[in-house]
Amino acid sequence: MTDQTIQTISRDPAPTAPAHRAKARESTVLGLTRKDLTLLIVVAILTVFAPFILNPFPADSALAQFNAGYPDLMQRFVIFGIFAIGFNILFGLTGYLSFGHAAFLGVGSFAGVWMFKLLGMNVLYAIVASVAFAGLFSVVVGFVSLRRSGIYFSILTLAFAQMSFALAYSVLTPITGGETGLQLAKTDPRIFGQSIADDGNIPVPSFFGLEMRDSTTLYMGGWEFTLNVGYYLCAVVMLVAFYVAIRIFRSPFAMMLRAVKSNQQRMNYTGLNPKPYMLAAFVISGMYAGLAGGLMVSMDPLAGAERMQWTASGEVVLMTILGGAGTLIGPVLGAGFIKYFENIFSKINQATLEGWFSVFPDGLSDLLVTLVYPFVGKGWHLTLGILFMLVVIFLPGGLVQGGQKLATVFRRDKNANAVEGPAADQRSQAGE
Amino acid sequence: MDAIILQILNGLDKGSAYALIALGLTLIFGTLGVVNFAHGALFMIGAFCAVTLSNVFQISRTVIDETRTDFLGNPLKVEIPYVVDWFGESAGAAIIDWAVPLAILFAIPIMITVGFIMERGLIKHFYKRPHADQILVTFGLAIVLQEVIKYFYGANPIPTPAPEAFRGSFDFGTMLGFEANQILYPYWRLVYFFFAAIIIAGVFAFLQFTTFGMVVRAGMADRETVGLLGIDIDRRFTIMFGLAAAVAGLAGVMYVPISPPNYHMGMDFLVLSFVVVVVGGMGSLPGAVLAGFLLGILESFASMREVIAFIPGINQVIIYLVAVVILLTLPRGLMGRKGVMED
Amino acid sequence: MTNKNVTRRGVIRTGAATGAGLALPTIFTGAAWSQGFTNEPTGDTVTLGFNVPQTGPYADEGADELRAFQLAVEHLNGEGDGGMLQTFSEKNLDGTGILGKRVEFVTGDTQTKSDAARASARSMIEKDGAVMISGGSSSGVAVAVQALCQEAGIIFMAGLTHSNDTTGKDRKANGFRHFFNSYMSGAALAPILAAQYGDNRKAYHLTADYNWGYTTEEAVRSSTEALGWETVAAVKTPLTQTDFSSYIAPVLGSGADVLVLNHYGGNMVNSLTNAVQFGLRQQEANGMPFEIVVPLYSELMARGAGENIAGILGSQNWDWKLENQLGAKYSGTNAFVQSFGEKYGFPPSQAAHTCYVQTLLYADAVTRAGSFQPCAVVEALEGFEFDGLGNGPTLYRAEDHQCFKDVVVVRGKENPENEFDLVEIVEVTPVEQVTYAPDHPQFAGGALGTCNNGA
Amino acid sequence: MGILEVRDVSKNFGGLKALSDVNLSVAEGTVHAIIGPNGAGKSTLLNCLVGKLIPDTGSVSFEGQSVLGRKPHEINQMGISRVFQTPEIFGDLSVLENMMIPCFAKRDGAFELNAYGRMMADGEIVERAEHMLEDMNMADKRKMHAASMSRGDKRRLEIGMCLAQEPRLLLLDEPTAGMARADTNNTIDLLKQIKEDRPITIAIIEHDMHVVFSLAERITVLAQGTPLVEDTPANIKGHPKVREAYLGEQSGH
Repeated sequence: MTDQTIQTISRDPAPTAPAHRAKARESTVLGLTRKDLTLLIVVAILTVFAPFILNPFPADSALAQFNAGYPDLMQRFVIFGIFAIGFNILFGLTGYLSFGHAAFLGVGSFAGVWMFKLLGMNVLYAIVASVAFAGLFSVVVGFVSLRRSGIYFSILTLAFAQMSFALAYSVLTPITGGETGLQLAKTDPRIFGQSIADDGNIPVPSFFGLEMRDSTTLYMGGWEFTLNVGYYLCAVVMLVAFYVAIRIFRSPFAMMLRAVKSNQQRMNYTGLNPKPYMLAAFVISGMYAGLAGGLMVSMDPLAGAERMQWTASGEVVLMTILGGAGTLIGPVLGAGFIKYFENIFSKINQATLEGWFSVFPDGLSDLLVTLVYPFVGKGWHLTLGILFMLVVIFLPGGLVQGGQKLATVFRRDKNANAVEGPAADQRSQAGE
Repeated sequence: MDAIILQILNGLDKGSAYALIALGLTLIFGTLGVVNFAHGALFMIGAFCAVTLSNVFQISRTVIDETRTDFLGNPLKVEIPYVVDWFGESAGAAIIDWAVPLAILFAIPIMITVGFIMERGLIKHFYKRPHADQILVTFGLAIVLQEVIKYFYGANPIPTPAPEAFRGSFDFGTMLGFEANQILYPYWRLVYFFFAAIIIAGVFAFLQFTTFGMVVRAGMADRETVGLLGIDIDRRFTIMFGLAAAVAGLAGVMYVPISPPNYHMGMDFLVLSFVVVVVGGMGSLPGAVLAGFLLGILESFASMREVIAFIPGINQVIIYLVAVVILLTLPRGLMGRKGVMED
Repeated sequence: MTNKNVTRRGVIRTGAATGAGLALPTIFTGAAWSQGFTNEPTGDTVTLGFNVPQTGPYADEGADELRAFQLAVEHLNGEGDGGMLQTFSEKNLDGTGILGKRVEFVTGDTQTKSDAARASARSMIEKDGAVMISGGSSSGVAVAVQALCQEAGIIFMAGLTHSNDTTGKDRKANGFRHFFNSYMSGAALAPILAAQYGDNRKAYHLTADYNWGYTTEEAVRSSTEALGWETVAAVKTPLTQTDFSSYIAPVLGSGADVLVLNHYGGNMVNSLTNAVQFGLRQQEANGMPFEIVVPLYSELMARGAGENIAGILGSQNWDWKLENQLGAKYSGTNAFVQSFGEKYGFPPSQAAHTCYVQTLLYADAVTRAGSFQPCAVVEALEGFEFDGLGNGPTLYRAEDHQCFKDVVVVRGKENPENEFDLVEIVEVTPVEQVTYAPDHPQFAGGALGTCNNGA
Repeated sequence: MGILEVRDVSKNFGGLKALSDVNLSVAEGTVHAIIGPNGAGKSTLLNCLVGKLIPDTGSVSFEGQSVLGRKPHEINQMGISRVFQTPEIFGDLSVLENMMIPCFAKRDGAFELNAYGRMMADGEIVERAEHMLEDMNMADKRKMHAASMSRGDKRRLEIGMCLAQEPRLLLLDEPTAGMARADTNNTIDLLKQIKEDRPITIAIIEHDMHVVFSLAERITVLAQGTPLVEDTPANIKGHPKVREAYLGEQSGH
């Protein structure tokens, strides 16, 4: 999948050749072109106002069930967004499908919790350590796995991740906490902090005194909006990560990666060594995963080994492809989509449904509950599975392509498409 | 020594399950070029064919027995299966007892139909799509299939035993000159192994000795060339999909007495069978079978306590470790061809 | 700046009356965690959070737990026949909800993963304003969610969790466990095993390779070894294993004459099925019939193992036949079975029972404390003695928040009459025999800490 | 001493002798063609020159340095570029990007972790690439998706990409295979132009005698893995051995 770097590409030769020189020196802000800057600003605005945007329904209405603007879920949106952005740097640019990326997230998480245990509760320790350790681990895994390509590469990464999970769950229990997960204890040294907080409990993660769990709730009419410190920290980190991802996508490095994907033979015979490029991409994306893991434990300082299981790796693959691989914003959308389902649909139970449909006569209400119930609550997997299939079948370019299709319906001007347009478009036509 | 013989037997048995699933998987991949993540679900559906048939045989009419009471103190309702009514006490009981072997006949048409519907309805449209899309859509399908099964059968495993005649175990030891009870092996597992061997041999014979098989093998080697010859390869590939589904389904049917089936058994097997296929080499049928048995046997050895005591945790990772070692020494697995799924 | 008039509320609303009161144009602000205590219910309802596995291998157990929770909520709100409210030794609950507030509940899916369980618990706390979390079907999840509740200032009433750690090294002031534990299983089983199978047995343990497996193996080993048994070997099996043949096959040749399966759920079903397939039950070893023991029984899983459980000994927290077979000491059992059976058509599992009881115990503690404040509830539950909830006289010990009560030793029936009647009660081990000191080595290393109101 | 020296190179595949004792010297600044019937070992020889295959015996040196044991990208960095039989370009990238990659390779070497710089802001590279495209007469196609171009354009782009690296030796593997006559002539003109503009050495493997005789200054004829004869085009044309072994087949052309 090529990406928007090729927004300059069209299938027809441009008739205005002489103008091109000027374009090469296009003016930039923060090193971004206007389009990229617009995208970044849009994402920034959405992120900053997410607590409001995600809580569109009054807290007392029946639809409040669909509100997603509470700290835990919002944090998850951005953290998995980071994870997927990083995964996309590898998969979207090089086409190498890693089935073991969750291992890096897990290693980052464990490193983060260990920092909380050993050093102190400042999230900075956890975040730095998680990125570093995930980076180191991905150097090792990448060095070995990148000796093969295609599905052989996928299976190698899968094998490493599954081994990590199986060992973390069992024999490595002293390091990883095993089944329960690695948790904090009052007996931890925390040499730069307190072992036990003044209130007698384990201290909570904080950023130079700002506690991650601190929230302020705004009440506006029937609406409630929770502004959470942890979420905003994650959001800032995500915006930085997103900005860096844009820079990477627009860099010569990314072009080399796309070149590797496009034609490794030509790459070799152009005097370029694909291996270090691939390894660098792998490590960068592993570090993104580690960052996500570090943030995850900063928000909730317990790291379970399950987050390294192959299903977790599969999840980030799904997020990326669902959103639109190779596009900048797609993975973030995909992450949000899946996490929304997991957290909102799974909580709709029979009683909730009965509440909604109680306005209808009894028979109809029962019928509706019977019809809808298999798809929500414990049936949320079913709905998710169906949606995967629908998206893959009808929107090969992922949600980004869906958005683009919608945009063309509403706008005549095809060129004024979403910033992400060309990538999804190309992807759908690529056919490989 | 006896322990080693036992583990080889275990390995052969595990290996036959891996090999059967991997065989279908690699058949679909080799012929259609599709990475089918729903293949595990086919195995699971096969298993539930056996459960269903067993349930069907046990459809009963209810008789109220006034002499006994149920847990709430109401008169006990006794269920009498219709088969018992129709065929008499002993024949009826025998039919119920033999539900699993009988399910083979029941499962074949069902699995082929399921395979056809899957191929025509969904997979067909994904031949030209990237492998990532194939993985995603078949993964979605696998989730849907297993959730549907869960909806009807619940999440708990459902015990469905082998016929009475095959319960108990066979004393290999005495045959080989050991003391009695040293090497015992359950009859049903022996049945499973021979069943798997027959199916594998059947598939190979079919591909080797029939014109149909020849065309399919040619198609696996070079899909486009065969297309140019004007042979309706697509229709044959549909049939291949049905065949692969049937193989997976039968593997599932026969597996039911070994461990009670539940809705996620397919996923449990899926990842392992992918490893098996890749270790065997993408697109290679003998490779898949070989890798299945190899990994089965190594897994069995790794679970011996003497081995675990030596390398703790080895039983947790053995399959993946072997996969890594094999892929690093043999770039395309045991018997893979160059250029298949390497990009 | 706090705002005590307004609170975060549950989702299931019947009336919109409260909405009007909130429709003020002013913007109130207040830190969500800095009210009197987390999620203080100030309206006329109170929200409880039931966090059970709805997907994954324990989904059926989760479903049974959910049924019990629903029943408990009905009974607390004065609907249905009242169940155990009539037999409970405390008579504070009168069917008017808790402290006059109608009980509402939200549910979440633990997926039997500690991460997912914590996420779902957090969402119930942050989004739905749950003031208590209960449920769960595995110890990893229970420990993880308990730690979360401690941090958040929420009461955690554990569901099915059997590992020693839950009230041992990972105990928390805000967490309470009604269910029994590995130590109790070992202590209850050992004398009966010795009595039934002799005191010179050689045991071979297969242990699920994770925390619960370890504590169960340790408990059963130490109890049986104290009575003269010998442990030949203990082999760890991967959690994801589905075919245990390669672990079962060497058992006979090892010189052991008893196989202890420290497995639960799908592991138990498969390992037991495999063991029976390998004909272990028909064999003789060391001149004695070969026996299999499953320390923790689960009715739902027993159903999965089918006829393979016949004759196999194990322990349970509770069984629906207790009162019928052993008399009024276990009163409450029939009342619960009656209302559960009437509503759902089959008898409840022990998972359902413990969840039902935990909900009632919480409601009662709040009523006695006169407040939902976690620390007040903790105080009311610590050292609380009660009866009439199906297990006979029971103590919630203050030192570790573990319930102490009789343990039921059961055996798989040879000829079960139906799929709900798979086990028979062999004996009930009296509470004295399973009581241990709070600092017993198997439970050492933990501290409750101080209760957290979450202020 | 030529720029490229091949000494006693042999290569066997199993029992098959693909090359035996090949000696070849390409003089600096010339266009040297290697011709021969199918299976003569032309492609094997080429692959030995660029590091894709390692000869069993013998030596290959470029400007006095051995190329043996070096990876293809290292050999390329020494100054050898290769054009393939079917144009190998980066199909998913735009034409301009295709051209920029060799410019980066020329300036930054085999690997440079430039993940933060803006590609299009690298004026030097963009300028070079644009310049090269103009040279190749492709400036108007700069925004095109490379895969969507005609075969002739792809070939032109590929040659341009090779030249952007300013190689001292350009290897061409049947550059006009499968091309229409017009495209072939364009390619010949292009190569002539290239030769005129810069002091480059070109080694060309070719089937099409029209191409060979239009371009080559020296010709080596390979047959059954050994060089049969090496001479000027005029002499080769009349050489009886060549006529017999090779051109005889072509006479019906």
